[in-house]
Amino acid sequence: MYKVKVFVTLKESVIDPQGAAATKALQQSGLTELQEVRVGKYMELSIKKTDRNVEEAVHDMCRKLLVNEMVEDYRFEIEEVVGQ
Amino acid sequence: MYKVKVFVTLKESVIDPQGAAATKALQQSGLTELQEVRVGKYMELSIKKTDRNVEEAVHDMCRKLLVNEMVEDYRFEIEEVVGQ
Amino acid sequence: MKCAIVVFPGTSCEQDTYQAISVTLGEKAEFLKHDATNLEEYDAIILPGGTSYGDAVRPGSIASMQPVMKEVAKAAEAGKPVLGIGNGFQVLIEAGLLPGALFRNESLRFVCKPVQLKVGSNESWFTSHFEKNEIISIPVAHGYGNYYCDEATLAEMKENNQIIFIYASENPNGSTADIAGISNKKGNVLGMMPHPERAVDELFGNTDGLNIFQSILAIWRESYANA
Amino acid sequence: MQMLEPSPAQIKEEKIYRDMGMTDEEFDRAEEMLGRTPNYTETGLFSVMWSEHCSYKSSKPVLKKFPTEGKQVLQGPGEGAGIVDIGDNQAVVFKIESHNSPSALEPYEGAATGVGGIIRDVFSMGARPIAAMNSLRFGELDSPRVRYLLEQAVAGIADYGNALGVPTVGGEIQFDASYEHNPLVNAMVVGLLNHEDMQKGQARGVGNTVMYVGSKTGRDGIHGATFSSSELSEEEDEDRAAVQAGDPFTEKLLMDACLELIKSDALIGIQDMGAAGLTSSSAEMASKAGYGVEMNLDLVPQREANMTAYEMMLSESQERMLIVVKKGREQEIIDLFAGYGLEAVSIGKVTDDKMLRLLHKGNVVAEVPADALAEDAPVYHKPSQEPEYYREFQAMEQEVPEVSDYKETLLQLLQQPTIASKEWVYRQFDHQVGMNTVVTPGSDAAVVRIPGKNKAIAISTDCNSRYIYLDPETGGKIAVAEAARNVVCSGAHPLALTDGLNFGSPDKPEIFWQIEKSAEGISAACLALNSPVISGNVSLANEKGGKAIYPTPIIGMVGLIEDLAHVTTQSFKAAGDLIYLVGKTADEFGGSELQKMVHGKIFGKAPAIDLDIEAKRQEQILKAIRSGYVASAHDVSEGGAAVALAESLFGTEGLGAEVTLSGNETSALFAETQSRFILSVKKEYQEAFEALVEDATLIGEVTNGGELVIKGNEKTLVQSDIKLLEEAWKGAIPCLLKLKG
Ligand SMILES: Nc1ncnc2c1ncn2[C@@H]1O[C@H](COP(=O)(O)OP(=O)(O)O)[C@@H](O)[C@H]1O
Ligand SMILES: [Mg+2]
Repeated sequence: MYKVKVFVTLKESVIDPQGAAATKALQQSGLTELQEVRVGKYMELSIKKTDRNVEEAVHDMCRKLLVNEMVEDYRFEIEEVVGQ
Repeated sequence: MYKVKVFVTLKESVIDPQGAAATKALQQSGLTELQEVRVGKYMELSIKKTDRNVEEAVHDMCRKLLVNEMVEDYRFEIEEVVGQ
Repeated sequence: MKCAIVVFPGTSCEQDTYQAISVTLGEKAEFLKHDATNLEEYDAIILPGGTSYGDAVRPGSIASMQPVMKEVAKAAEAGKPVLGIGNGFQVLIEAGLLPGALFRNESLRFVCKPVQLKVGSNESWFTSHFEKNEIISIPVAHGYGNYYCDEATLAEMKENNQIIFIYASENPNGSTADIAGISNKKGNVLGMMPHPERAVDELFGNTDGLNIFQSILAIWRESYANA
Repeated sequence: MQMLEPSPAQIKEEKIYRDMGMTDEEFDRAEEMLGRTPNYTETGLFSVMWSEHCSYKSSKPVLKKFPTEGKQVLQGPGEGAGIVDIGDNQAVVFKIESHNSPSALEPYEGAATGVGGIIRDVFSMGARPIAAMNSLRFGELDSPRVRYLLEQAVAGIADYGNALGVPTVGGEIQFDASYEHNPLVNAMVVGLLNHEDMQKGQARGVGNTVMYVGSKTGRDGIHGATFSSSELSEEEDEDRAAVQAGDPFTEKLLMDACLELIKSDALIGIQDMGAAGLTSSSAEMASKAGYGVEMNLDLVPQREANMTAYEMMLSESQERMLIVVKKGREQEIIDLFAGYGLEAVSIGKVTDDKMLRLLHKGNVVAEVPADALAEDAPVYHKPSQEPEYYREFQAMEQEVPEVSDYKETLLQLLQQPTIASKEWVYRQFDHQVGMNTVVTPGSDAAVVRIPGKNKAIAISTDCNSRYIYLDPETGGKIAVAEAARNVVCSGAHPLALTDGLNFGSPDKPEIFWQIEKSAEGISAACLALNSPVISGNVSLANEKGGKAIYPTPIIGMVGLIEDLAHVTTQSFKAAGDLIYLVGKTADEFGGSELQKMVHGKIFGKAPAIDLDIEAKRQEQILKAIRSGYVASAHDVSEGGAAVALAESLFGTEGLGAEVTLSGNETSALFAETQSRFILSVKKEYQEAFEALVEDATLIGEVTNGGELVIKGNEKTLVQSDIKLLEEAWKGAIPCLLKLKG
């Protein structure tokens, strides 16, 4: 079993209206030290061990569905969980 | 300046319609090694250095807006960026 | 009766709500902005639908932080009727005035259609003009209407007759226990995903929503007469 | 990090302009107009402004032929959108806009920003958007990529329009392999204004201030206008500039702020920064007014660091407007926008030298005559040639496809995605917000009440591109006629139309011929049906690997219903009502749904249309509706009379119909002969109705049975439970979308 953490962020040049609204709201509520929030996705995948290379499988999942590469970047961390 | 990475996940007991749909779609598309996807949020905050403790400030931001503690858990990592 | 309609940046159903109160019901209604600091002169508060703050972070979350929400909480505490419709329901939940959470629809798609509702209780401030278990039709239009609460909360709400509207023919969003609308314990704060302001005019084929506004008016008249 | 821009000499020698989509001749022409070799920024200005998307250089000669006049027309083509009078000092403003190539690339954002752009076009005219429509084309649903495109494009339209509180009241969607790599996403918006609020996008009055309002400028969408005018190729997909993403929240604030702004007498002109962003808005505003504009780009609100003049001018960041205000009144404007949480910044002034002059970091970085970019862009008269395929099709005899089991055929036709219920699509759109949508999606046209009035407008978008492919001129006529039929069936008389011309590459004479011929057909129908063209959009080069889409000139028509009592829908209303078929049926199956289903392809002649007959029938039917004789009205379109009858029963509570159709059985049921209608009429009006509508044949009655019974000359052709038909019709698209793969 693998536990994979996938981090998805908007590309730099893509606007982030959610982050902008959150930033403004927090600043207005008095948290003036905040400069910017960018909102992305964080996904945890559980993947069974198979013959196939797990990194490849994760890239596949990201490209197929989890990430929209036109507007998002991603990276991931794989951790093998033993005894499950 | 601090760069803070905030990871927000749905509590275990809470249903995740987005994760469930993604899991099903990926499994159906042939990626059968996938057992589960849980979808959460990943936020990157830029915070100015002030007198106030930065951890406290981040907790504040999370509780005020970024996280709904009724149904979500969060953790974060703080990194100090020098020279900015 | 004088009704406050609270408008946040991005709210879009305020005009329809205004029409329902002022034209159809014939009562006074005024718009108040997110930064309003006094609601004392109003007898009832409505948080209309729409997409405040672009649904950023979670629908209703940023709206719930705005100054006016302190006043809404005060009004609720004071026992005034407070009605949240669609996004207004989300705001009430985020503000902690109602229990639970509203997630994305199970289908992951926005849904706009008339739905059948069962009136779960006619003892609330908003349903005295209905029969208990009456089936009514009111349209929904939302992307985040999937109501969720834990079992203890659900049991408690059932116990207190807080489940006011229940999807009857189909559940359009996957909500827990087919919940479409709930009230607080006292029964003066109601949040609902369906839009009653869209069911007040025969021209659009349905007037079931009007009873909700009439119920509010009746309660107000009663308490006004007693005061 | 900043890249060094090539020098004018380099641009010329290394033909760098070609990468921006300019031809050698065009570059020479720019050089000549300028009197020197343009620098990098200037070359960028020319290239975007002379793209098809902005200049209509290939289509202008065709567009010129459209009838654009009528006493109801207050503003014809040329501005952000056209305007038509509806009485009571009010007018409707509308236009259709394509966002095809952005949607092919990133369907969610592409479709969303398409909606955003057309909404800005409408409110920049001073009108409050009251209804949105869309017209979509995708490949066949058995491809996973097509399903992805469809799902994402629909979600993008929904999320954007729904968040704005503008109801999406209808539209159309069709599927055909020719759109597999070139989906079409066209959006239409209708707005309402009082005559005195009419705005123009003009920069007048020397010394007046040019202001920038809305979102900041980033590097997104650079050269979008150029790309949208060229064929999609594999490599280009990779290295395009960043995709524009939509921000409906900001758009909503911008819309509300601008609608307040138009009441201010400080406002001189306003225009959306659409395709080619800051360049087109400034150059067009100056050129139209006969003035010049000077802007200091240092003052442009920027989202990214170190942006060059070229990048700022060509960015297509969304949710931005350019306005010109009276000198000295800037603070009022700043305050007005601040009230909505938006930025308004003075970035320049109106001049009298007719130049577009740009300053950046203390230097003049561009100085180009505004007219050279706008008015005086090149115009091409492309060669046109009748294609071989057309001659072959015209030589064919009409053939009646072989069908054995009529009921089974009807059932199958109802499941063809083009005919099947579009509920899966329109349930995702908030079609009710604003509480004026009297007829929601599911009938022929959408009907939207004019707020506070006892009248309404009917809106329909139509284009059967199969007919147009077979015969562009006839097909063009049919597109307009069908839109008008839908509008008339709803109780309205046509006011005007907008056209979204989607075609392949105009450089191919056979394609240009399609453009010309279909425009001729559209023009003829506009005249016959009294519905001028008041706005439109052109999207060419919808090709991949040399294969073009079917010619798809989408017609968006708006009609006026003078009294809410005239509102009519397609559903039968009560048992006992008489059912009429208006029009005679011929053996016409070229481009029909049945032909496609049986043969897997289309061929032959498109159904014929006689515009005089069409006009007469529409006029008589409208009269009958206004006289109160007509209980329901539905035009006969894809799938023929049998499908139209079934559709008239769907959604009714347990009604049925029993009718007798004469003539060839297959044709009677499924032929797509034009200018036909299914009407139902209360018995008491039989005589009056028949006296009014000449070509009406009584074919049967609405029943209580919940059954559709269609008899032929001798035997019963179809006998079916409506529920069965309706379930098949409703389930078809959801079922296709759930396919694996
Ligand atoms: N893309 C769409 N968006 C919204 N509504 C749609 C869309 N496609 C179809 N509809 C609605 O579905 C109904 C049937 O459409 P269609 O079959 O094209 O009608 P018609 O043949 O009469 O033009 C209409 O009410 C139309 O508005
Ligand atoms: Mg029709």
